[in-house]
Amino acid sequence: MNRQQTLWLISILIIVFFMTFPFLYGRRDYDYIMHVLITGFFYAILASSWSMLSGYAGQFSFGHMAFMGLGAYGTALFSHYFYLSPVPTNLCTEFEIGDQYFIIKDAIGVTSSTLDQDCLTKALAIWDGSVQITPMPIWIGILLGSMLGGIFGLLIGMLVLRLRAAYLALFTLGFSEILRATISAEIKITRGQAGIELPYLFENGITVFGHEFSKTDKIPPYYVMFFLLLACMAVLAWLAKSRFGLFVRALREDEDAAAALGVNTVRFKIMVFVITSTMAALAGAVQAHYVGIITPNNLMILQMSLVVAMAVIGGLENFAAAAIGAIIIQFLLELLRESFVIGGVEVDMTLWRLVFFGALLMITLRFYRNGLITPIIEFFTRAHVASETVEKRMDPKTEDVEEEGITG
Amino acid sequence: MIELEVKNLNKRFGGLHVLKDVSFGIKGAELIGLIGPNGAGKTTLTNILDGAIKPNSGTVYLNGQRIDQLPPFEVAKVGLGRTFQVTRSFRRMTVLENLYVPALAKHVAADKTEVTNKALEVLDFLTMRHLRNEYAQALSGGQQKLLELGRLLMLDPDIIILDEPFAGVHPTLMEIIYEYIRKVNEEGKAIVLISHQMDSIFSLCKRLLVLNYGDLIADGAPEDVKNDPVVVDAYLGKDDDENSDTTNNEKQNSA
Amino acid sequence: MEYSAIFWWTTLWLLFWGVVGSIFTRRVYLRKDLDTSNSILVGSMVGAAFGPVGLVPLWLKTPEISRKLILIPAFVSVGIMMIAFALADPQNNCVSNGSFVASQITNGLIIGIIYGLMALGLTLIFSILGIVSFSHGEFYMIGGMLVYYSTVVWFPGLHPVIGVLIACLLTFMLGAVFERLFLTPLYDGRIDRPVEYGILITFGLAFTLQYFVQAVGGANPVKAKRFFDFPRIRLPDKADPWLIKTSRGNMELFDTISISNPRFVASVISIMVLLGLLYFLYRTWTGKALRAVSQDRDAATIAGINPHHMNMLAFAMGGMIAALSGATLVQAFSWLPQVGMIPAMRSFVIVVLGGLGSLPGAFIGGIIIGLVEAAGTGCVPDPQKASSYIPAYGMIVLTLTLLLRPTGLLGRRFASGTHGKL
Amino acid sequence: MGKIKIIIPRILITILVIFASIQAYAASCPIKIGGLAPLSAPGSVTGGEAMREAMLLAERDINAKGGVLGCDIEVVITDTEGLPEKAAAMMQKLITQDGVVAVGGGYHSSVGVASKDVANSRGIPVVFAETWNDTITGDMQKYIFRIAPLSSWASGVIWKFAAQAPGVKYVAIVTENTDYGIPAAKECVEGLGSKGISSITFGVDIGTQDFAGIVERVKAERPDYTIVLLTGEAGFNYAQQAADAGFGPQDTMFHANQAGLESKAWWENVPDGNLAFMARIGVPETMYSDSALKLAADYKANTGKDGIESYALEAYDSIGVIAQAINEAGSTDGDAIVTALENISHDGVLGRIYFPYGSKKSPSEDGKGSEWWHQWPDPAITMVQYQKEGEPSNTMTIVYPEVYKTGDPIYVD
Repeated sequence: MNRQQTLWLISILIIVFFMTFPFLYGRRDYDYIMHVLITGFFYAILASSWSMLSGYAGQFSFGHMAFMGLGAYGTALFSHYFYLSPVPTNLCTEFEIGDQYFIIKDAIGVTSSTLDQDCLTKALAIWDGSVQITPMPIWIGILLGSMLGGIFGLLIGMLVLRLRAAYLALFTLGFSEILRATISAEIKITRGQAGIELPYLFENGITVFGHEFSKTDKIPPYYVMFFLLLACMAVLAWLAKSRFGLFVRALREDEDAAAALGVNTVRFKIMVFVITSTMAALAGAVQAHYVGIITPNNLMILQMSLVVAMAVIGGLENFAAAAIGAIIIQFLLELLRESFVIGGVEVDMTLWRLVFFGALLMITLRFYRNGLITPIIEFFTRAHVASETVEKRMDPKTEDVEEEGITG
Repeated sequence: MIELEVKNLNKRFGGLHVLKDVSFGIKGAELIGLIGPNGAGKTTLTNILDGAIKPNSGTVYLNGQRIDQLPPFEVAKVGLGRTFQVTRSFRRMTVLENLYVPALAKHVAADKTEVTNKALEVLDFLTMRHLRNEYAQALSGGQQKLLELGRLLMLDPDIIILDEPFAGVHPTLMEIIYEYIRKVNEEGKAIVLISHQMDSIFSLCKRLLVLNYGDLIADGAPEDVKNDPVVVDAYLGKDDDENSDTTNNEKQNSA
Repeated sequence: MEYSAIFWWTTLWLLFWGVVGSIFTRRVYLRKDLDTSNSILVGSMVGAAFGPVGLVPLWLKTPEISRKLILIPAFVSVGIMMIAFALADPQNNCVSNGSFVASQITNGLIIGIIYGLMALGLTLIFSILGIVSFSHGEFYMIGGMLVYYSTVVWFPGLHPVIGVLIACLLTFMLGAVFERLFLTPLYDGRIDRPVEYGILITFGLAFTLQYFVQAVGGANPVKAKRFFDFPRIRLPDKADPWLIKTSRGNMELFDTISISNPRFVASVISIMVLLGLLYFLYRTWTGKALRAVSQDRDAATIAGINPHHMNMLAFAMGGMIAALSGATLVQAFSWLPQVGMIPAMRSFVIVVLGGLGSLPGAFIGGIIIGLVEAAGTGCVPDPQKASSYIPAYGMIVLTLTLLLRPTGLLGRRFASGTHGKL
Repeated sequence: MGKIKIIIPRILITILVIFASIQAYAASCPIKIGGLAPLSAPGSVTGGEAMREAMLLAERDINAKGGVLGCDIEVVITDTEGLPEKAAAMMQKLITQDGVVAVGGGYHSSVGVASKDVANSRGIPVVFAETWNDTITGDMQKYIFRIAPLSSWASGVIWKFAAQAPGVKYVAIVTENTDYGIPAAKECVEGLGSKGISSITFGVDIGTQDFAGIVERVKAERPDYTIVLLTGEAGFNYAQQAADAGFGPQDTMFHANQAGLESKAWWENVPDGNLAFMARIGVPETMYSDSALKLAADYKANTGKDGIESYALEAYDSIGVIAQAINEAGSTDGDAIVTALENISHDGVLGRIYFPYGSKKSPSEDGKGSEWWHQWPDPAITMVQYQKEGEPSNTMTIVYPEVYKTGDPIYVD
């Protein structure tokens, strides 16, 4: 068995482990651990897609969380404002579609229950349970949210074509700040910092293999998020292996040279923006439905720094490493909340864990530039290279062109 | 039949008139030297031919297709390849991947094994086969230069512009590059060689173009050019040091 | 509110012709075989200011682009926006209330000076090291924290100005140590993408510092005492103090403009520091060496300057300047470990607007941003939203700058080193 | 070379061990009760730390009296950061990881709104201590109780006081864009409007630090009375910057957020905060019961503060009422606790706590809105004023309502 196969085996083992985990684990904190893992998968999607954007394509964007937020808010607003009803409310904006009425709820912002109510609540009060309204299927919302992310990815990608490095980072940071400010200011529509509530992923529960799961059960969202992660990883793996991966890495290394060799740098730059921001938006939309609430604080730069740190510690230039790093770090961050005592001094880990995490980030950057996970993966995939080179060099027959006094 | 036609090219940067009505043509697998003092506009000319910057006026036709308004990647597909004055390999990609880029970029439906075989052939020619899976940044400066030439072979263009291929190169390597140029030329490709090393230019080229501060002051056989009083006056008399590249600056200006 | 349509249509009109101008002017200049640098800026400005009336002659005559050609249309566009705004909302304080406008402008100027100083640190770091420090806001936060701790917790009763000096000293050392430990790999080519490394490593520092301060000091809002109280002045006399009237914390000029003490003191300190900095940069050997390195690293090395020392000095000084802004503002704002974020973002905007690496640019940029934010908070008609958009005002300026003139107002065409590339 | 081969399985094993090493929930003792408090920004940390202290004192006092059902109780305090999504996750953690049987505390309204559903769907009773938003009890969830005042009701005190102040014709309201601030501001606007007083509302983000522009705008409106509905450090920032701009508590009638009741933080952050009005929950210290006096003494001794804040009292009672309910229910089952809570009569430090409306009696039977569901109807709300500079909050002058009045308000002209 060679190393490549070992790597495959390990990957399969990891996948099998996560597939069976919900059935193997049975402690009292089951729900919490499942929650941590679901969040871990969510961050893994963000970190791996961000590694495709910044690690592979070299587009250092700090706006990834903004795309996540676009997806989440896209689906949140969709499910918050649109409903189907068999009878007209005569209060809301509504359109007749077939035998149903398409209802658009009016935006009333944040209220206290004694104050104004939206038209639909009023109508429901009048009907007093005699009419059943149907909320929109959430998958449409998730789809729309992802598309919204993709469209903005396209626009931003086109805008930043000429910007490099620091300018790109600043611009995308600015974009996410504008988006955050807009969401928190437009209270009437987005409910501002109060956040907007969403239906759960399986609002009415779901029955799988005869087993009924309620809307708050962790197993269905766990598998949804896990398969989403697998799907994203599959797409990223395919992209990385295909000419797309080759070209975006070439343009990361040297845009002019890549263009001179026939690579349509403009197209690939925009494509990588669109693909990764769609992924981020998709993850955001699903996560929002899982958590049940989305607030503009999710778009804050601190959240972004978490994704950046996860990707860097895992390995920026390998999306799989970034994903694994994200899961492990999310897990450790949650579990290291326990305080401990050293030499009579109590260290409150709820506070210090993030300090250690930041220090780890800096040390990783300084001394393990490829991240902590990438070297392990490279060990399996690239181990033959060094031996090949050495072998050849040892061979006296080959006349190598060895360098002396060559500048380059 | 390879045919490049450059007509009345003009390029200004701010108040600087870098190219003044430059016209010339290439027919068939010629091996041409392009010389001129620092700041003569050689690199600008290369950048315009390659599409990296647009001329203010004038036209460039390659094999009957107008290329002066095309972006670089289209120009590369039409059939013009170039190297850069400073070696620009894709440092954190393997040698093979470096070679895949042009091949896959040019032929959308290229077969991977075919490309690999071709790449290995190229590597054999460059005596670098054993390094195929090394990252380019692990290579020596000279090897990176060879790799850049190898990429051009993979792109398989009709015309190759080599910008200072001999700058700071070790003599052993020089031999390989000589051989490369001759071989590629024999295979039916036109080559434009930009260099400050007159010996190399004179030993390789059958035709010389001389640029002097934007003017194309001579175009002809090396012997004729050598004796042209204008050229002697402008250039051959004194030979400068390595000049500094202005590619980036120029691009900034045009942006 | 019916009239606000005027404002939006005017904005749309300006935007439309601005875009048309920016796209086609460049093409016209290119076709006419002319210098195209700045043609986008000129096109958009002329388009926005005069619409087709301005663009057609511009395209026909294609005059050489001069500063005048940029500035006049720019001011005209701003003027048109102002008039449209005034027409749309005549009741607005920004239109009808002169003393309000004066107060807002004064406030904008004063806070702009402080912003400018902070951004100066960022631009100093950039001009020497070629990296954008994402930990700038945390230095600002630490500066304020140190003043609080030294004057209230560690040595109660210590004069805040000494606290400021302590803060400067400690942050200078922090910056120097960080630079030695983490930024040295930038200089010897061991790193393939130095700009990205710089961003990430300072990002990591910011993260660590912020949570470190929170873990050590807790997250309670703190604040230092006012450095100086205003003396009680009433001029010309007690009965009719129309010229100047002061209370402990407030100064009122001409019965209209009120200036708060902490901001006034902070801006005075900022100006003094700025003058000191200018003296340092232009009159002392070390300062000259710094500038030499920022202009041409290799030449400076040949001239006997050790660029590594200059790197350390620049980063430490840049951090110290940010800390100083924080230290002077801790008397004005409640202080938390998170306070650095907003000023850091603002500094980014300012340095891009002023031109990355340009010292005077940072200062001018600071004042412009100060004024823009004052105008934004002061004039946006809906009081529910005006202040929520504060972070966005600066970001809109940033976006426009990057689109129209990426080098900024006073940016050098090519910042030092290859990685200063846009 | 073989090293890594060993390392990878080891990493996997380590992860497994981490899974396994998390302590399994110990069967019954100690009985765990969750406590929500904002302990890091953007939450209001001052409030959070006070609540934490009070809840830990509650734990101590209850255990000193023999605990609950023969067990000690343990209050597991968790940091909500004042963020709704964090709060939902933390509620999740309390219930599933720590195994709490009920939850007390809670400061920010948005935290209450977001976390109540989690608890309710898992059948864990919650007694919210300081979350004012009406909707928290307004959707009549089975497991949700509240001893804090309703927002509409607390706002009522604020605007009624403003309305009766002399010469008030125009009021400026500065509010945060959250589900505490916006409804409260709306209540005030409507209430003032009903008295023929006009008002203007300024909204700000909770993270805002620099209020100079807004202060100038408020000043330019020339209102007679300013109501500031900003929690945490934003409230301090606004008050001091308004004072610096010549429009603070000493220049106009000024209602500050109750975070100012934390007098040390108030005077440190707002040195010119003299004459500000604040709303305080609970009766004045002179009318404290013995238990409240004892708590206040312990609290002062532990924290070095001059008095105990209302939200600390509420947090203390939220734990106390839960403990009594568990005792009366005779089990830690959520439904049993709810039944006990609906019937409870708890002598807390705030007064006698009971919940008149619930599954036995709908609020609509008394013509009240659904927000009175599981709501303690009695918390006393007073208006207090700092009349001397540097004054501790417990000696603040109570200026409204008449019942509790200890002195006349000083109205700034």
